[in-house]
Amino acid sequence: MQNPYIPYPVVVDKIITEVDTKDIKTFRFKFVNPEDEQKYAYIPGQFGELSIYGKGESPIGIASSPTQKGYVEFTVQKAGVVTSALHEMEEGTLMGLRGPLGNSWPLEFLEGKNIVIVGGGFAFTTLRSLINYMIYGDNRKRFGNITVIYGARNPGLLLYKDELIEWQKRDDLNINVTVDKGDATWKGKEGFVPAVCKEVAPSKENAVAVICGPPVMIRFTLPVFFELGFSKENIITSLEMRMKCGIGKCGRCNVGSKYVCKDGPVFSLAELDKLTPEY
Amino acid sequence: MHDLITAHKNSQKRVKPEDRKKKVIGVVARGCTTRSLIIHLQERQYERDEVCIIGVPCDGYVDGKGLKVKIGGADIVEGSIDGGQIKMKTSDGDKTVALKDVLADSCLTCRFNNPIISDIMIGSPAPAMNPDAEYNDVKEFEAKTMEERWAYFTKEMEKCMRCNACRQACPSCYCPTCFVEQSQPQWVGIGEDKSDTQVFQFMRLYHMVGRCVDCGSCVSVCPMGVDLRKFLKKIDKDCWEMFGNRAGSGMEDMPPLGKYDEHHDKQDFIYNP
Amino acid sequence: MARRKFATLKSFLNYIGVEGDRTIFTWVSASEGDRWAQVIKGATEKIKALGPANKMVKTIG
Amino acid sequence: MEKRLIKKDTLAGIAKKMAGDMMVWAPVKKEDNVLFETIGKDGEPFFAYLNSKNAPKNVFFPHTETLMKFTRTPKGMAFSSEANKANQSVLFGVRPCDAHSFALLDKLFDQEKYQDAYYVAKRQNTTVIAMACVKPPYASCFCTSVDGEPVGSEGADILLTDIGGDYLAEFITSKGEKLAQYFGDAKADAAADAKKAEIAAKAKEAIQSRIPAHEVKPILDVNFDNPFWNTIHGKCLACGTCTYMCPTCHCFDISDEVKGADGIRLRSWDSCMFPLFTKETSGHNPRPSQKERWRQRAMHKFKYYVDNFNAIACVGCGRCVMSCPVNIDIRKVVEDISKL
Repeated sequence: MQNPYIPYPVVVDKIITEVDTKDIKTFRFKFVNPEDEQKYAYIPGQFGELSIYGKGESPIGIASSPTQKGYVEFTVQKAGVVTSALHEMEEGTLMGLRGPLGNSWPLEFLEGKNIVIVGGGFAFTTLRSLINYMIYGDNRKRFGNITVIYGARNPGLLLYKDELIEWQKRDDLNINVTVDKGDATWKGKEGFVPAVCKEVAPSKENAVAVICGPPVMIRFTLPVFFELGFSKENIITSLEMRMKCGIGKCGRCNVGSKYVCKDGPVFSLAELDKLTPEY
Repeated sequence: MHDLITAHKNSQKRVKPEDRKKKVIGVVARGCTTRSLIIHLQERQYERDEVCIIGVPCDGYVDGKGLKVKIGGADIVEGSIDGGQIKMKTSDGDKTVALKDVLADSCLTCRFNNPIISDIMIGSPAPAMNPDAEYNDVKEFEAKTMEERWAYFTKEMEKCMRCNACRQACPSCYCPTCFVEQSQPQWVGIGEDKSDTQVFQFMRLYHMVGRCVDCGSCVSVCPMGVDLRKFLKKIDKDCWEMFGNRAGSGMEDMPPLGKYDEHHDKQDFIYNP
Repeated sequence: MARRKFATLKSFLNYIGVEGDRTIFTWVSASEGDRWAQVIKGATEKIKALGPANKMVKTIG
Repeated sequence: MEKRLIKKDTLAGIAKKMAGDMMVWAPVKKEDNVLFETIGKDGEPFFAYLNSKNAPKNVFFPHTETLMKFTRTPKGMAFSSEANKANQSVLFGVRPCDAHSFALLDKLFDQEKYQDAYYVAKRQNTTVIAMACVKPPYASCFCTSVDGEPVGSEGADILLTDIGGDYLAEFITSKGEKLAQYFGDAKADAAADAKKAEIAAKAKEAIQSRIPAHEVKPILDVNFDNPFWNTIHGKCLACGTCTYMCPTCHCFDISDEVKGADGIRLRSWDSCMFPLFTKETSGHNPRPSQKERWRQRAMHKFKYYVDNFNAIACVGCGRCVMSCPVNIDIRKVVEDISKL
């Protein structure tokens, strides 16, 4: 049996600086042992523990989609010990990757439904994974309308800029990108995510909202969706907590009797209502 | 004692400087408690008019672990103090122990068992303990060989399981983030590695120069019975012998590490090639 | 001040059984190149004479 | 079940004989404390104790344990998992409450998904020999309130019961039976069984301290926000003594240590009582004060563990009661919760 504490060796294949402030980068890893890629079969919404020699581990949501073969991507903001060390790394460096961990976006539940994806800032990563998964080849047929509302503070802080452009070209996607404040070159929407949600006003019919973003965005976005008539069962979000083991043993990321690392990070609002508000 | 600092900090949290209000907290203080208060005041953790000190003289307190050893490890179910005797119901029958035999070590040689500062005093002054003997233990230890001292230090530190009870109980340990818990950089490992434990304890002890008031809290809370006082008392002795300072013994003193006496400080530690 | 810290540190190290001479304290001005060289030379000799440190030294693995 | 009788004075000899053949953990008197330590064949096990100072959980879940090793290479890191070299060993003379704790820890560490290889390897290779509590226990013992008993064998492979002149040795599991050869060949008769039953009943009676541990679960289910939680933590020092002493507390931290080109990843005990336990890099802390931390500890033991594993995560050893520097008593906490 695979020892869940031991990472798979991976090599940093590509580093993409995502934002103007340069503190968010996307790291593309390739598995050193090709067979490990099979073992690392993941679903959008899951996360991995990035493991750096002598620095430790950091739990990060998987930003690539399982339909993208040959690599895994993580978009990481420079913050603590591990992520800072990661930002220092060069392409070609060997490091470790543990996982995939946690549950995932509930793909089976989403199937056949209209999907509204709401993302804010840096939390867009696992949503990007989900979008890329849903629009890949025949997968697209399994889902109804897909509406994406994505906001960042300013144009420079938008992640995956090239992909956003590609997505906007498709006619089977309704992409709404907004920034709190634009700049001279910005031609898109301006305004906060909750306001744009109101404006786009996705229908609640056969629809599920998948929301991920900073707490303040979530706080103001939820009322909009309640007003639109979305039930708590049909609003899905992903939690963040301090984690260590990632497998429900070390005891710090529990919310009530659920471990965010093992039973989460994805919960519906209805499920969250049953848990304690300790997150 | 921590509550005092925490209470003051919390009352000031998210408050603009000009809006800060003084918050007066009453403290019932024994001699050693007043020494801690003085240290806090010297270190500007709160102002003198933010504490109202109710001073109580102190006859010493019972060393629970010592008491347990004294009665052969039996479980104490009930107890009362009566005329210098502790009378107990234990799992091994009724036992009586003389109070003076089970006072904490720090109390037996206490020099400051009457409050040093107070706003209100309760009770009549407590009789003197035996301060002349306070460094006997240290002197005896100093006379041992280097290797004997190291062996003892090692043995004591091996008992430590890093539960942090000593630090949490210490009135002088109030750093918002202890060096042990800093991660950038990490000064000391968090595991049970011998050297990490030694470094943790050594650093914590050493941070007590001019600040340990010999209240005995760390010793009394230690679940594993580490002999911390053996080392803290040395720090106290050095501070007295080198700088003529006893931690928290007077409001007018400056912390000993915050000053320098050109005429009396010894120079022999300075290296001159 | 720093000097008092060093004085107590040296004494405390000795007390727990670690050679206090492993710490060295002196004053050197930025302009005293010669003295600096002397201090370092002397310090190195002193430390060498004490041999490798094996107390409070961490081993991994 | 295989049962034998052994003479009382041969017990230490048996432990020492085993120590000649395998690793043996036994209670050892060290200054004022009785601790579980490995003994050699010349070791001096100390069996005249009520319970050990520390919980023997460190045999399976050490304070500090290497998870893996790495070496720095020019390109980054190369790592190797720490092979699970758990030696054949014996844990000799634990009290039934502590043996019970292993059965509880198994539920967490030995799950089908994410099995904890380190714990499980040690657990599988270690025979647990429990010694029943037949003497009057500590006043703080409350095992009978949390599904334990002073003469109980939950989590043990062999149970030794002092039935007067002899010990009755019961070989509960096949792992225990494999060590039967060390216990002589005096078979136990029905009289010994009867004597044991009598002693067990008496010992159970002797546990005077009782708490309504089972009754609080439904109360905890609905009282997360009860103002009661403001009342426990006032004097708590936020040290980790209760959790480090506890046989069932199992929270840990993972950290890396490096020297030169070599490094290890290790896990070490952590405590929900420590302020930094849940503090996130952003500075946000979901359990910002000792109130939430205490609630977590009580909830974890008497609600969350029950939710997840259908068992209370407390064995009633009373170590937290005895060791708490400020005399916070979990029994009182449970008692108070039951009245909410």
